[in-house]
Amino acid sequence: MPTMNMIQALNDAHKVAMRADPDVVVFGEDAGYFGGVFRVTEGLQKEFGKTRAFDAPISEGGIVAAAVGMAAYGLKPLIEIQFADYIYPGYDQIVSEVAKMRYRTGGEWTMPMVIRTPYGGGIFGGQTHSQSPESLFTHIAGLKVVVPSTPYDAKGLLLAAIEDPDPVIFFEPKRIYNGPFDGHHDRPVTPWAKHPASDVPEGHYTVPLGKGAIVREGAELTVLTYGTMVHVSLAAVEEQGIDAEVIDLRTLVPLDMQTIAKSVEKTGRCLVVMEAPRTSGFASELVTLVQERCFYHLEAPVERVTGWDTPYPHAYEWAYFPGPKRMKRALEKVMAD
Amino acid sequence: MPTMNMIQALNDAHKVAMRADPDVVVFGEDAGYFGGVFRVTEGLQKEFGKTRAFDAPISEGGIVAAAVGMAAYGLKPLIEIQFADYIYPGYDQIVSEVAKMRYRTGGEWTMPMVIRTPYGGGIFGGQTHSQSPESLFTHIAGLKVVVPSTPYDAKGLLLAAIEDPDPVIFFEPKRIYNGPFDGHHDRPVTPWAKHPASDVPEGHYTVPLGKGAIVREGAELTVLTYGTMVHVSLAAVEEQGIDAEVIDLRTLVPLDMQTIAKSVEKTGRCLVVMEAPRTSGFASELVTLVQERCFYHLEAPVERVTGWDTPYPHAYEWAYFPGPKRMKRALEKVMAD
Amino acid sequence: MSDRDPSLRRNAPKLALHVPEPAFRPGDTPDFSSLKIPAAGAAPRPDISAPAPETHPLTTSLVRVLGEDDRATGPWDPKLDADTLRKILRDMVTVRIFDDRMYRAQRQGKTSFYMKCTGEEAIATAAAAAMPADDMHFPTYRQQGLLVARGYPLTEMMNQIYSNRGDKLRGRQLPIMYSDKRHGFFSISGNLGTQFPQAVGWAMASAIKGDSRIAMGWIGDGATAEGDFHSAMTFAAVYNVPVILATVNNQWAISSFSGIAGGERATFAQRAVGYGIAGLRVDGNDALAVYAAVKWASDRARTNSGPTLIEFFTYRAEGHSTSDDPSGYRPTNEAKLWPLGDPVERLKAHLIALGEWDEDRHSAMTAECDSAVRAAQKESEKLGILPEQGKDDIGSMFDDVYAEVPWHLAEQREQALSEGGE
Amino acid sequence: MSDRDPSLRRNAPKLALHVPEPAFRPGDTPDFSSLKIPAAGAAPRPDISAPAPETHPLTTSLVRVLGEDDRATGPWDPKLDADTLRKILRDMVTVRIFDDRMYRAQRQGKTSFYMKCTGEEAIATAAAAAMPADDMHFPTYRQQGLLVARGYPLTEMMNQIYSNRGDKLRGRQLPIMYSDKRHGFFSISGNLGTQFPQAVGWAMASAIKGDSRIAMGWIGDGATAEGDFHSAMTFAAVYNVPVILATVNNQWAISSFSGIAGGERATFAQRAVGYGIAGLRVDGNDALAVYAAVKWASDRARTNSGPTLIEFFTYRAEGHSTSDDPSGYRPTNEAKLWPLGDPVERLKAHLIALGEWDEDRHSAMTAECDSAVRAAQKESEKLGILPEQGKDDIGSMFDDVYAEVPWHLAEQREQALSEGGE
Ligand SMILES: Cc1ncc(C[n+]2csc(CCOP(=O)(O)OP(=O)(O)O)c2C)c(N)n1
Ligand SMILES: Cc1ncc(C[n+]2csc(CCOP(=O)(O)OP(=O)(O)O)c2C)c(N)n1
Ligand SMILES: [Mg+2]
Ligand SMILES: [Mg+2]
Repeated sequence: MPTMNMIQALNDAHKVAMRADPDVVVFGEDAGYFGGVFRVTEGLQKEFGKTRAFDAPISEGGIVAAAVGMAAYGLKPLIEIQFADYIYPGYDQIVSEVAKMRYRTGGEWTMPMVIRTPYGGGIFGGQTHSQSPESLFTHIAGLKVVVPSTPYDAKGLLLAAIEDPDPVIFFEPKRIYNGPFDGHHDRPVTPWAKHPASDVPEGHYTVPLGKGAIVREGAELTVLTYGTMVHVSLAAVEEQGIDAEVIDLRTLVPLDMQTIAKSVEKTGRCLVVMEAPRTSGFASELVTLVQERCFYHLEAPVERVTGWDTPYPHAYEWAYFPGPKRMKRALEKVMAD
Repeated sequence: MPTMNMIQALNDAHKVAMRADPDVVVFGEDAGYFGGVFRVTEGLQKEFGKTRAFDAPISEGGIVAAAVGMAAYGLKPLIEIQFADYIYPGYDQIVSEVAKMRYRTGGEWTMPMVIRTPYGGGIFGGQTHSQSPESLFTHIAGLKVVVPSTPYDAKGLLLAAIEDPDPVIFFEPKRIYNGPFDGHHDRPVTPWAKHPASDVPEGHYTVPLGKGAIVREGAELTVLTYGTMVHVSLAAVEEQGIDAEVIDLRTLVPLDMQTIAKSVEKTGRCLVVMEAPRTSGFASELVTLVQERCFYHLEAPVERVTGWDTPYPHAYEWAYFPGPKRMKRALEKVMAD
Repeated sequence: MSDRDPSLRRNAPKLALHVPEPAFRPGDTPDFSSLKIPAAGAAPRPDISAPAPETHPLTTSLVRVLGEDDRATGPWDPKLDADTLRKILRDMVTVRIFDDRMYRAQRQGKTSFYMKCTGEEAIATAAAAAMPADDMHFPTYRQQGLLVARGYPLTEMMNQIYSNRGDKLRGRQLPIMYSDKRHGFFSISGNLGTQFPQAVGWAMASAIKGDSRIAMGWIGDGATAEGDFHSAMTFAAVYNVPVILATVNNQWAISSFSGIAGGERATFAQRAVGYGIAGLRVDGNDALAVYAAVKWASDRARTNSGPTLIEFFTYRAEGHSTSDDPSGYRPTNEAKLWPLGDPVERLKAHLIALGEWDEDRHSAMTAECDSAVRAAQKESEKLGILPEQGKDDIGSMFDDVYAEVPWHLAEQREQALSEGGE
Repeated sequence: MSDRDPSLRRNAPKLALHVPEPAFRPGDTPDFSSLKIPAAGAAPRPDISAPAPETHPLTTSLVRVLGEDDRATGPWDPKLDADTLRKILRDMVTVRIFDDRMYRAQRQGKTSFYMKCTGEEAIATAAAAAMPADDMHFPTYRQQGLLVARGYPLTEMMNQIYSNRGDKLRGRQLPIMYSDKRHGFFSISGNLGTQFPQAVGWAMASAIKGDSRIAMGWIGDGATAEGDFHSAMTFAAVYNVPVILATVNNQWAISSFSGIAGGERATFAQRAVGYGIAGLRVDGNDALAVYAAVKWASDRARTNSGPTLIEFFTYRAEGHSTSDDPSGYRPTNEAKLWPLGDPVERLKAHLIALGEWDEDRHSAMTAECDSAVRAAQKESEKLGILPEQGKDDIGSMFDDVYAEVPWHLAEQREQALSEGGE
């Protein structure tokens, strides 16, 4: 099985999908000839030609709108928004059009499309290359929201997303494109090659949407997380020696509530972990669901580890990023309460 | 004291502010000559002239961007987005610019402005005239989010918002512009005149941002709500004969957590009520905060009453709107648990 | 006010903000004598494959075919046969009657909302006539004429307006937000402008696939100010997209006149110049000019010669919608005094001048259309009117959010059903 | 693919999508001989209060002052004195040296990111020279020349780049996202295009107040595709706003050439036509032409004669940023072969031709600038470089989100402080 980092796995997913389905078209800023600033779409224009993989004007609204028209025609647009921080000019088209089309037309027009976008911090990208805006999409009925955390999942989830009949916003944790990250920014970077999930099968396979993965079994505590924070969480529970069950949600909407509830009922404690700002973040939805459904099993309040309610400050990268210290404190709290 | 409905109270707030401060300028689609589709800005152009109250092109992004430039100059823009459903084309300017300006410039440039917009359902406005998108703004650090529920508060909060040094998104519950609404859509509409909060003082006064109001004292249950749902909640607890404490949050960010915590610690039960869709709505943040801070006082899971996770369906207005039946069921549940 | 170094003050004149104001306000007597209206037949007709700049002089004039003498004249005369003309006339009359009946239905409390296109009927109906039925339209709420012309059943339209049992949109959309794929009519959005770049995307897809179908996007003068207008123009120009982009300049956007959208300094058709695409400005009340312009642009698009921006110059003769009363912001007689006339009357007069029509036939046809609309209304009302809706099939509210109902919506459906609606 | 009625298929040609491609790709030898470059002095200069259409021929030509003979010529010659010319030259040289030093500092790991404006130095520096210091600029990340020209201390710029103790933006912004109110330089946004309509808003405010200060907004060729470009143009036109809207067309947007932004079919200056405002296309590597055009537009704005869109035609001689390697998408020698030359060399040659400069003085001046930049760097590095930052004053992270720190941020600050940074 080839070893791939997340970029290679995503690139491979594109190729598999485009070979199988001539209706899949790829475009985005710098996504054509050059293959994207993160090189996820590298080689597509060469293999599939200029009309199936091309550069788009710098207009996120236009990119999404064009995808709407293409989906209405019957194509499957697979588009890239260069950074999640730049998705807002496309927010109206996503919220008012993409998300509501099937509903408002009684199923007459559907919007099978995937909007990929790199998100998250840990790369000294400052306020406009570090954001985690996924929560803003989980509030919008009609969208599915997916966040992979390994090369294996990235390819399998992306293929599932492309084949899904509904629009999927696909957030790629850019900090772990090239290797997992345990939050210890002062330690050397591990490449994906050392991680089992870098064994990525050739050809077609999918990781189903709507299913979380128990990436670590445990009895004392349930940790709910996704993206980069999966790795930070795993490292933190190991370091703290807590027998935690760590669930990589993988899909935020629709959520794998069954797996979550089963785990929390077993452990009686729950910690939710995300990079995004705290207030009204998806972590709050997770806390709410857990307390609604597992209240009488809970031995302590559900804790949150999150980014702060501030813009992402360039120089304070590691004071903002929810790293080992924030994890430690929260783990201590949720276990002590 | 004059009796005013909410539109009159808001209109009066504009006049008071514009008379006191020549730097307050008002614009929006149809907001100039005609005075706005809901007539909130009626008479302003006549009194203050065309350069202080004027029509804007149909470009919510341009309206917000122009306000950013004006605030940078030193004016205080008080702008109208015709319906909250149409705020998304301005979302990028609000999220990326308005919210982050003070922060990214170390306080050099500030964005004192108010973005007013009518929100909410109950008027058969269909998917694009009924939305409650406030939660999407509570997630954005740097914004304050205000929702009045009476004419008195509308005027006082709007004046406070205009005077506030930070940008305020001011959501106006359009269903109750002309009279409070208890959720019983089949009963005759009551005008504001019959409500004590329609006594609106002339001239200047403010209702402070960040402070909720206990609109009903009670011992058994705390209800947290805002906007139209304040009235629906009050009616519901009366109908169910529950000795509930109802808190009108008035400001969502920054939240009056002290008043909330004190109440929940007293009552031991909590219900949060909003019109917006359920998943990742502000209600989830409220549930989360309450369970984080009052966990050991809680006798039952915090319940949510919300809109559904669907677009707002025209004909199913009253099956979508969180009315008396949804309230009843939730009240029963939170009291029984 | 921001700090300012007084030493830098200059003797420059004081700056002033210009806020556009329409020529006439309530109480004024409109006088359009200064409005320059080029004569019918005067505009040249470039070849459909002409370089875009050749069309640019046409962005500041007006393509007109029907003259004062009710005759068709000049190079844009599409030379339509009388049957086609009668078909367009009939469609226009049907639309007008339909609008009147539905407006009244709203006033009678049978639905929540309605929007007429009075005075603008020629635009959608003649455009429909000029294009094959499988080309795709991305309309606004004032192109009901497309559906009528393409033979979409009036009952279906009314079912949507009443959100009744027959409404294929399942009661979810505001009245008049039609959608019908089979009739090449994309779902109308409540969010202005969104459909304009979507039309471009559809046409890009058609081009990617080597198809021969083109798309036509529609937008109002007011909505051209949205960023989506620019997206549409940019993408259309960059990829040389087979699309027609139509701006219906009816001079009003609710209470704002077209000057608030930029109409004081340039025509809306002129926007084409800056993107290097073809542009035409057309008398929107002249069905023949509309037909000819759309045919030209459609032939151009279909031969990979590029997109066209068309401005249809017209006048919104009635209120914006049932929620609007225009007497608050413009003279009530402005519509009547506006010089480009009534599109129905103009086409009727042309047919009469041709000897292909007369008052009797017109009355008979009008009566037929009226009966058809009434019959459709009766039929539709059997399936219910709005005030009766939203009580049964509450569960359907949770369908179509996704292809399959996920667990959280299944739970919410349970709960909604247990509430039993209201 | 969507359903389609086969009976409607036509014999029309297959549609095709055009995807623009730059003339040259890696491996090609650029040949610009077909590029039409109007002679210096050829463009007419309309009166500053001329109706906008009079300027429109200038949107497809090129305002140039410096000729092949290094002499200034034609009606746009601003007739600047030698001191002013030397000041602009010095500013350009300073910017270039500054860029080189900071690029190197990034490569040395002293900061996270840097962006040069190599080849485009004339634009910001000459624009600054043409406007009073209290006019307000809304720049992008390639107008560092404005700050240099207006005398903003180089150390301050570097402090921002290093996010160090002296950084007035308190370590919060990506390097080069300067902001300085006192120097009329609005906060640079990482979000492309946002500043363009903000400039219009600022100028609207100035007009509302009867002030005499105008604003100048800046945008790249690629970013003109954003909806914000259209907002800016629309608002500027509607309210006749005293603003200069400048598009720096350096022909590249990271790896995309200007054709992907619409540059194949029209110039960026031509966008002015569709909004009915003045437009100029200017040789951006000719400091005198830049000066003259900005002066013209600024006089026009200041006399309430309306906004101007200026396209500065130039070439991005280096990579997009420190994260970019252009050899992946364009020939490496393209910059050198591009015919409009180097703005520093051209102005230098002009001064020499005037007898106001020579190689020795130039070397001496360059050495001075170099020392100044080095001295500033030394000074700034005393206050720290990026890798050392973000450890003390963690509490400051919670300031300035709001005017006052609300309770939830106070709590978060407590928590962050207890974490002690990383
Ligand atoms: C994004 C958005 N903003 C505002 C509105 C409210 N609105 C509905 S119609 C309208 C006027 C549109 O005018 P125009 O585009 O000229 O079309 P017309 O009604 O004249 O056909 C406005 C402002 C909306 N529907 N969508
Ligand atoms: C809204 C937004 N989308 C995308 C980006 C990513 N991005 C940064 S610079 C750039 C290219 C800009 O090109 P251009 O406008 O021509 O300016 P130049 O770099 O040539 O000066 C892109 C795509 C961004 N910063 N903001
Ligand atoms: Mg209109
Ligand atoms: Mg560029």
